[in-house]
Amino acid sequence: MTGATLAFVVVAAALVTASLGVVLTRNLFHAVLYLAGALVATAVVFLLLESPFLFAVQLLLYAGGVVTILVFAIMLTERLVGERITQTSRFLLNGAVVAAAVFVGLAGFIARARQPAPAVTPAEDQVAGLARALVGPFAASFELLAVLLVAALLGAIYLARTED
Amino acid sequence: MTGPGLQAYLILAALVFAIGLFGILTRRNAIGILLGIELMLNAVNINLVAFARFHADLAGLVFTLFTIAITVIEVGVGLAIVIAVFRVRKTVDADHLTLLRG
Amino acid sequence: MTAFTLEIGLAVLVLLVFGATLLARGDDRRWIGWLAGLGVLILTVVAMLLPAAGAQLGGAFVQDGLALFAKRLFLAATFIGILGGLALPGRPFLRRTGEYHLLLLTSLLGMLVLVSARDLILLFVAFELMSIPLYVLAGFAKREGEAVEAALKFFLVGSVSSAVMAYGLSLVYGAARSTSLAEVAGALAAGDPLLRLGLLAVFAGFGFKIAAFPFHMWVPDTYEAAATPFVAWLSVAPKAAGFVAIFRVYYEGMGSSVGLWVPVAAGLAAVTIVAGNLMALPQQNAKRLLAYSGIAHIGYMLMGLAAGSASGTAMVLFYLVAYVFGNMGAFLVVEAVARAEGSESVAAFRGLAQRSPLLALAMLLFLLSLGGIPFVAGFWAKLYVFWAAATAGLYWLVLVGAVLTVVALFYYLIVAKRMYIEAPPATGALSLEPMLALSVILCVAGVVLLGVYPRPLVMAAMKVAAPLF
Amino acid sequence: MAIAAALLTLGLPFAAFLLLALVPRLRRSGPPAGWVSIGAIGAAFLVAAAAWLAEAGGAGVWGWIPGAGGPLVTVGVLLDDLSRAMVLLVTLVSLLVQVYSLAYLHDEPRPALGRYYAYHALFAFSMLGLVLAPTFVQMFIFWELVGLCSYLLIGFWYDRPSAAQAAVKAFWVTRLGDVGFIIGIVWLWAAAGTFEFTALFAEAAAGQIPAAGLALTMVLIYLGAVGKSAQFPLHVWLPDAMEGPTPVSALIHAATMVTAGVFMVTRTMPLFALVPDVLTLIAWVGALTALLAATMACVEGDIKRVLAYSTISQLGYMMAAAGAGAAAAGFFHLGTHGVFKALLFLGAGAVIHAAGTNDVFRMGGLFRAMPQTGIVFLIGTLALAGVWPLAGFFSKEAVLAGVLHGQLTGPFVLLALTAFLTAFYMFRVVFIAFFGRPHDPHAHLHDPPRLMAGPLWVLAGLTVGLGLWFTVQPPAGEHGPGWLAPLSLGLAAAGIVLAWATYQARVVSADLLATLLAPLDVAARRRYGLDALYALLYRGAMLGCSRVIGWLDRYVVDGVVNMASAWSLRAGDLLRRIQTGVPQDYVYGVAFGVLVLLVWAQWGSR
Amino acid sequence: MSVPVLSVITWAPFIGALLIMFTARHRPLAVRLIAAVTTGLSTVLSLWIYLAYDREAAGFQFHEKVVLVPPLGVAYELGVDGMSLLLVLLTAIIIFTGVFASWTVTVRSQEFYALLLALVTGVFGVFVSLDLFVFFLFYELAVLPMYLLIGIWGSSGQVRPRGIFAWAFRETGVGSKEYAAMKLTLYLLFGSAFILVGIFALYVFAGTGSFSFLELQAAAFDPGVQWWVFLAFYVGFGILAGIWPLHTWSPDGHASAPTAVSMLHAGVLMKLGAYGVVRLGMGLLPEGAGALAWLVGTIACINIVYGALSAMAQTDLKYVIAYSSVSHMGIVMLGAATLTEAGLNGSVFQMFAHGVMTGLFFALVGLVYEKAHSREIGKMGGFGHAMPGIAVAFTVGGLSSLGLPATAGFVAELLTFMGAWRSAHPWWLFPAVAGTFLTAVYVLRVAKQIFWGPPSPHFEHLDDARGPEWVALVVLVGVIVVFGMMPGLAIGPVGTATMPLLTRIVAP
Repeated sequence: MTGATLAFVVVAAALVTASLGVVLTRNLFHAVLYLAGALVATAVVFLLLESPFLFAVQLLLYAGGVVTILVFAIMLTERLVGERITQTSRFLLNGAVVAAAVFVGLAGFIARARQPAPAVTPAEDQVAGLARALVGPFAASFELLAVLLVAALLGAIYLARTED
Repeated sequence: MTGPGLQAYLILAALVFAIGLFGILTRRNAIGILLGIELMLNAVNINLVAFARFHADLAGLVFTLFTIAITVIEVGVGLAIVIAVFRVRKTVDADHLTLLRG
Repeated sequence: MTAFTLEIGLAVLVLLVFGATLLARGDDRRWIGWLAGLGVLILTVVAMLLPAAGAQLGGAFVQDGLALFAKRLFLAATFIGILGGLALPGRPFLRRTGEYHLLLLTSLLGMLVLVSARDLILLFVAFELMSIPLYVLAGFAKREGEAVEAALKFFLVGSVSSAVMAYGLSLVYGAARSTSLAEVAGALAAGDPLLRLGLLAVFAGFGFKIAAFPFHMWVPDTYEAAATPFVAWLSVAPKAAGFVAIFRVYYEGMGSSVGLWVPVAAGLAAVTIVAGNLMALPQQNAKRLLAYSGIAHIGYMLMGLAAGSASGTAMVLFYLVAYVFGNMGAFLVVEAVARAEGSESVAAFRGLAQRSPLLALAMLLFLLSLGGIPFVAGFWAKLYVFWAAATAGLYWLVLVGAVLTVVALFYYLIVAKRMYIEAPPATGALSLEPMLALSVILCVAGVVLLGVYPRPLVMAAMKVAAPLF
Repeated sequence: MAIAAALLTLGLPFAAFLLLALVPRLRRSGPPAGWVSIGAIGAAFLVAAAAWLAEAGGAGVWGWIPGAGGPLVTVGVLLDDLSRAMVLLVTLVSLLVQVYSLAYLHDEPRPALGRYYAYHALFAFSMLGLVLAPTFVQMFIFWELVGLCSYLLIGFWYDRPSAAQAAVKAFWVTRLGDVGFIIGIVWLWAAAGTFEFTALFAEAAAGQIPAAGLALTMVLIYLGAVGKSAQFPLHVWLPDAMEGPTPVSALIHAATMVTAGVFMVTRTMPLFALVPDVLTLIAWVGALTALLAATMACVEGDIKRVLAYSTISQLGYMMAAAGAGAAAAGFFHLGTHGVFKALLFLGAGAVIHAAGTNDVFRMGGLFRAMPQTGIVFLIGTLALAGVWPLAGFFSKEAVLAGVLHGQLTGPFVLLALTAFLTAFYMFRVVFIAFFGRPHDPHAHLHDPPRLMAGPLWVLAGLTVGLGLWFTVQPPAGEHGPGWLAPLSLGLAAAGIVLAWATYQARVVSADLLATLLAPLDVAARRRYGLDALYALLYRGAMLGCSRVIGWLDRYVVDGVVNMASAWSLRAGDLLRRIQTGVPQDYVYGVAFGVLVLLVWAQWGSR
Repeated sequence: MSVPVLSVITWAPFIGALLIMFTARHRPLAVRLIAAVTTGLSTVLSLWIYLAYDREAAGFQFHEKVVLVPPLGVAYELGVDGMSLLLVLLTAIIIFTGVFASWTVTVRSQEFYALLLALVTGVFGVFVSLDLFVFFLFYELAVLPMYLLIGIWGSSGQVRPRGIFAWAFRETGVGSKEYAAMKLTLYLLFGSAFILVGIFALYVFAGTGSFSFLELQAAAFDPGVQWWVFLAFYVGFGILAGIWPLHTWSPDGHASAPTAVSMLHAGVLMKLGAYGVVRLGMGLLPEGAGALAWLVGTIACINIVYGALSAMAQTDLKYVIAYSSVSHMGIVMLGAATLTEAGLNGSVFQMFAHGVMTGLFFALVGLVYEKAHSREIGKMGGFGHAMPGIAVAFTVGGLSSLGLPATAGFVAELLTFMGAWRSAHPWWLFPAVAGTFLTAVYVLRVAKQIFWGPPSPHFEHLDDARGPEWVALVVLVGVIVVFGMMPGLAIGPVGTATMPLLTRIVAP
């Protein structure tokens, strides 16, 4: 097997383990760290898919941003509780069965899907292309996203703030 | 180069997706559930990028950008709600939130 | 540039409200609500005058008749909703009116775009723009345990569904190799299983939004806990948006592949009708009752969807309009009663007819409309969807619907019984805020007008639905 | 002229009825109300008499229920020999009875008396309408109306449970016969296409009526007569009907209404003539009825009931005659019987009025106390026993002759036996009540007031007069062989002698007779178990069936409906349990939804 | 016809209702007077059209037409023929007397009369409307107010939950007025769904784009269609006409309803069902009617006997009357099913006769109940002394219901018998006749139990009908007797309407 495949297997293994860690570990803090790991692994997957830009975005924005927010949130709640939150799980088996069933269902489809050959040449310079796309055909979506960000931020602040 | 095919990526994404769902179904702690959602959305990103790569189409990457952004937003709002819940109910155990039922 | 008039106008309004929110001082900032209401009213009027326009942004955005029809509906509904909510008591609504309306309007913006979106990304973003503010709004009374609990449930179910939806969208994109719906329609003919899987997953997302069984479970709790005028709006506008989006994704330009969705829609319709109506039977809380009855109504609309024809679509559109007036009206009356009696239970309606005959009459009209009795809008709505389903050959579905209608009438009549038959606990008319009264009156007008003379609206719906097929 | 007369006789009582019904003040005034009715019926009687003397005849028919092709149902009047005679009888007896009642019921509260006369006027109208009916439907209409009057008059003292029960029983039993009657009428209409007698007779004569099923049709029609004329087995109501005031019994349950059946058969004889077997049946039933009733009369202690049984028995005579084809004889007996049975009832009324009891064994020696009554009663009795030269003798002989002539030996024997029994039980009553030892010596018994005595004497006179008239000028019609008259006389005499020996001279012990004829005695006392049977049928079959149906309707037919609704309620209650309130479970909902969609997409949509 | 007399007849009560609602607040006498006047107006006018109707010309007269929704072919089209003429008269009589019979309603009388009058407008509308769509709207208007009328002013009896479904009885609260109201409403609305389907089916299959009765009559429908649509009409209207086994709403409903409402519902609304079957079913679908007559007639026979036996089993006076209605509606449906002149005329006549008869019955029961405060037959006795007038009226009604000559009932039953024997299924005659006998049994039994015999110890100071109540009794008794003695009055015009109908069915 080629190096690419090997890399994929390794990354995939890492990603899956990290994900399992996220959903299985008892310590919430560790769970978040596992999540960070998972996100990083995902970023690496992007890299394997020759999308360096997204790799960066994933690392910075996602792994960075999200994890930070989460840590803040946990620390905040823990401060409010006053002790370390250990989280437990419920009905592991049911969850496992359902999730497995969903996975099987999806996998069944994917297995039946046609197998396109990878495009020989990746798209021309991604960053420029993305930039053009964002101001071009997807400008409207971009604008909306901005509105969404503002509104959500507003709402989040409103809900989270202590006064009134 | 001959790397793993598209299906490999899709299967991987599906797996992560399922794991995320599993987390949501089983976690008690609201924040834990949020993490599960994160995983699911993350799986979406893998799909998108994989397709973009194998079809050599930028739209997928754009889509990914949007997804990431929206995920972040969702997490933010979600955490805000969790905190609000916590303020009033003094718990983040989702399955204790059963005032409303039936 | 007329294509974007409404969206831009609304965006401006959002900015205005935003600015107002920053400037507003004092403990009673409800004037912002007036501002928002006024703005929406203007936009509604504009929308009524606006002509349809062709595709924009390389086909990503379209302002066709369907979109316009839906937008008029959203705006009207939002106007009534804001009107009913103007006098909401409680510190958050007094002091944070700005935020409240800002979120409302952004969500509305999301709807406006959603029904025009012909591009997966735009669709997704609009969908989220519509949904996320709702989570916050559901928990807007953030000092109330129920409210925040409802918000959390709403959020969890919602974000899971949107995750599923996003996953589906990714597959759709992957299979269609494009984010444009037009391409999707083309690709579906090729019959790529991934594409079907993706569309189904997306359907789950919409199912959550329109609250079809079994994606409905957030509905009763959220409706019960959130502020009633908001619920009135929540119970109609996003659902309408969801349906129109469904038309876009699953019917527009699908040609022969339309048949693919008929069994799904029919099955969902059947279970939703049955579950909604049966679960409404034992309810004691008026809002919960209406929540379940609303689920049942979604089932009836799905019947029209299952018809998978232009007429079916048109009938759903008509149903949506009738439903907007009937359901909002009912919720607003509940609000009025609850505010006077301090209770949202059905028992609070005891003897209403003897205390405030007109309010009781209004409620009766709404109930009859929801129950599908002649002279009021709901009658036509039900009749038409049955008709559409029958012409599509779904006789069994029509039978299920008809039989369950009797069940529905049962619990509607129970409320009527409370109002008219039972003796009032106290005497003296209920006090009623003028704006709330006005919103109720608007709903009555809508219900009665459509009941007496539905034809123009039916024709309009037909006209806008025809191009989809 | 004839039609006018008929309408007049019909209209007068009706006018009286309307007057009494619609003017409460008049009705509540009592006696005046009585005089109104009496006046009306009196005038009617005069008209009838005039018509009789003028031998006026004619028919008039008018449409009643319109139809596309001419009226569907017609009504009118038909005045011929038959109806003329019957009208005369009805008006006469009604008149006398109404006059008699005025004194008989003078203790009644005034409103009640008014009501009584309103009923009487209605009855007179109805009976006349029946008699004059030119069509089956009209006959049925008035047939039912006289039934209604009988119901009302039997229940005149409606707060007596026994009276109420008797009235209802009378209505039901006769109604049972009428069920057959109406079916028969409809069938005949379907077969012949008309209800009118003249048309029907014409068709019958021309043999246009399809023979198929005609026998059954006529049997059904005859059923009506069975009910009305108290033929076996529907005779059970008549004895109970004695709960009504005595004059009512005299008029309705002796002279007029109960003879309607005989009248009907006589009237429609041309149709019955088409089906000889049915006639034979009628004859046998009549004879049997006569005998059974006679036997029951022999063991009855209530004077009115004795008379009631004798009425039944005499009706049996008439029917037998009609069945034997000697309708004229039957009708002849109907007339004479109407007179002397009315006489007997009114006499009995006088006795009861005085003695204050119906029980013959608590009477005795009345003859000395009230000679007038005694005499007229004796006359009636002799007539009924068929003793020469009273009216009864001739009509009874005519009947026997007719039956004999019809080669109906069996019925003849039964009737002859009946003749003997008739004499016996009537004189049994006479001897016990009038000649025996006074039951209560201190009772101040006296003859009735003039208003009551008058009618009695009139009727007595008629009985004798008619008898003499016939001796002078024997009636037309059948005449039996020479031995017939001696036979009947002999039987009568034998009966009288036996009665005298048993109850007057006491050389024969009644108990001995009873023990000798024990089975017969018991059966007769038990009324041959018929009443019990009917009671059983009513209670067991009808009410039982109704209970079952009622139960089914409430607890099954309706139960299913309730169960459906109850099930939906329960289903709703169960279903809402899935709404646990736990967020993760809601996510489960979504997950399941997705799964279902997946499964469908995998396998459902190929 | 310059004055739209039918519209006046139809809407006068509605105007009355509005007047009562808005002018007569807290003025009970005014309420009653308005009701009496408006219904009186309708009565007078119906009497007038009854006399003014041209029997030679026949057909639909007093025609009015206002196009409402041109594209849909919905028009406000009114007209009466001999059949509807009679039923309009019936409605007028019943509501007019009903107003007087319920003179003593004190609780919320304003709303009571308003609803009652609104309901009556619906009934009139159904009988006079020639546009199926308007017909249906009126039909619903006639059905809906019933819920409140029974629910608010009704009276509850008690039913002991027994039998295999006892649990269900407890759950649904059988016997209470709320239950009765709910059951009645749901049942009838369920039926109206069938009617609606039928009407729209005709609309579509006719393809004339019109709901007009006359135009649809001209249209020729395919036999298969006729079969199904007739079935739909039969079930839909039949529920209202109380056909077995869909009749169980009627005893409960009629027993619980207040006097005037029972009068109107049993007296007129059930006829509305039968009228629907005859007018729409037979009038528009001759072949369907011909093909399904066997079903209609057979079920009708079940109704007759079954209803009579059930009535016999009841211990509650109102239930007896209610079940007798079920039985008599059987006669109506049977007459119609015979498809013969006599039978159909009898059927229509029976609609009228039974309407008046039942109206009278329920009026009397209402009076008895009001004075004795009991519906238990077993406890009553000897009321004849205290209330002779009521006793007489009850007897007349009873005689009419057992088909005694000189009452309206007899004519109807005679005609039905004749029709039955001439029909394709002669055996129908026997259940019908048996029914009349059973009726005699239970009616006389009840009359004897209540009015005869020694006065019952349970009751003191009973008194006879008073003042306005007499109006109801006298009028109804009078109508029964007059029409019983002069049936031509009614059959004349009815015949003009039924004959053409039959010719279309029998001679295709």
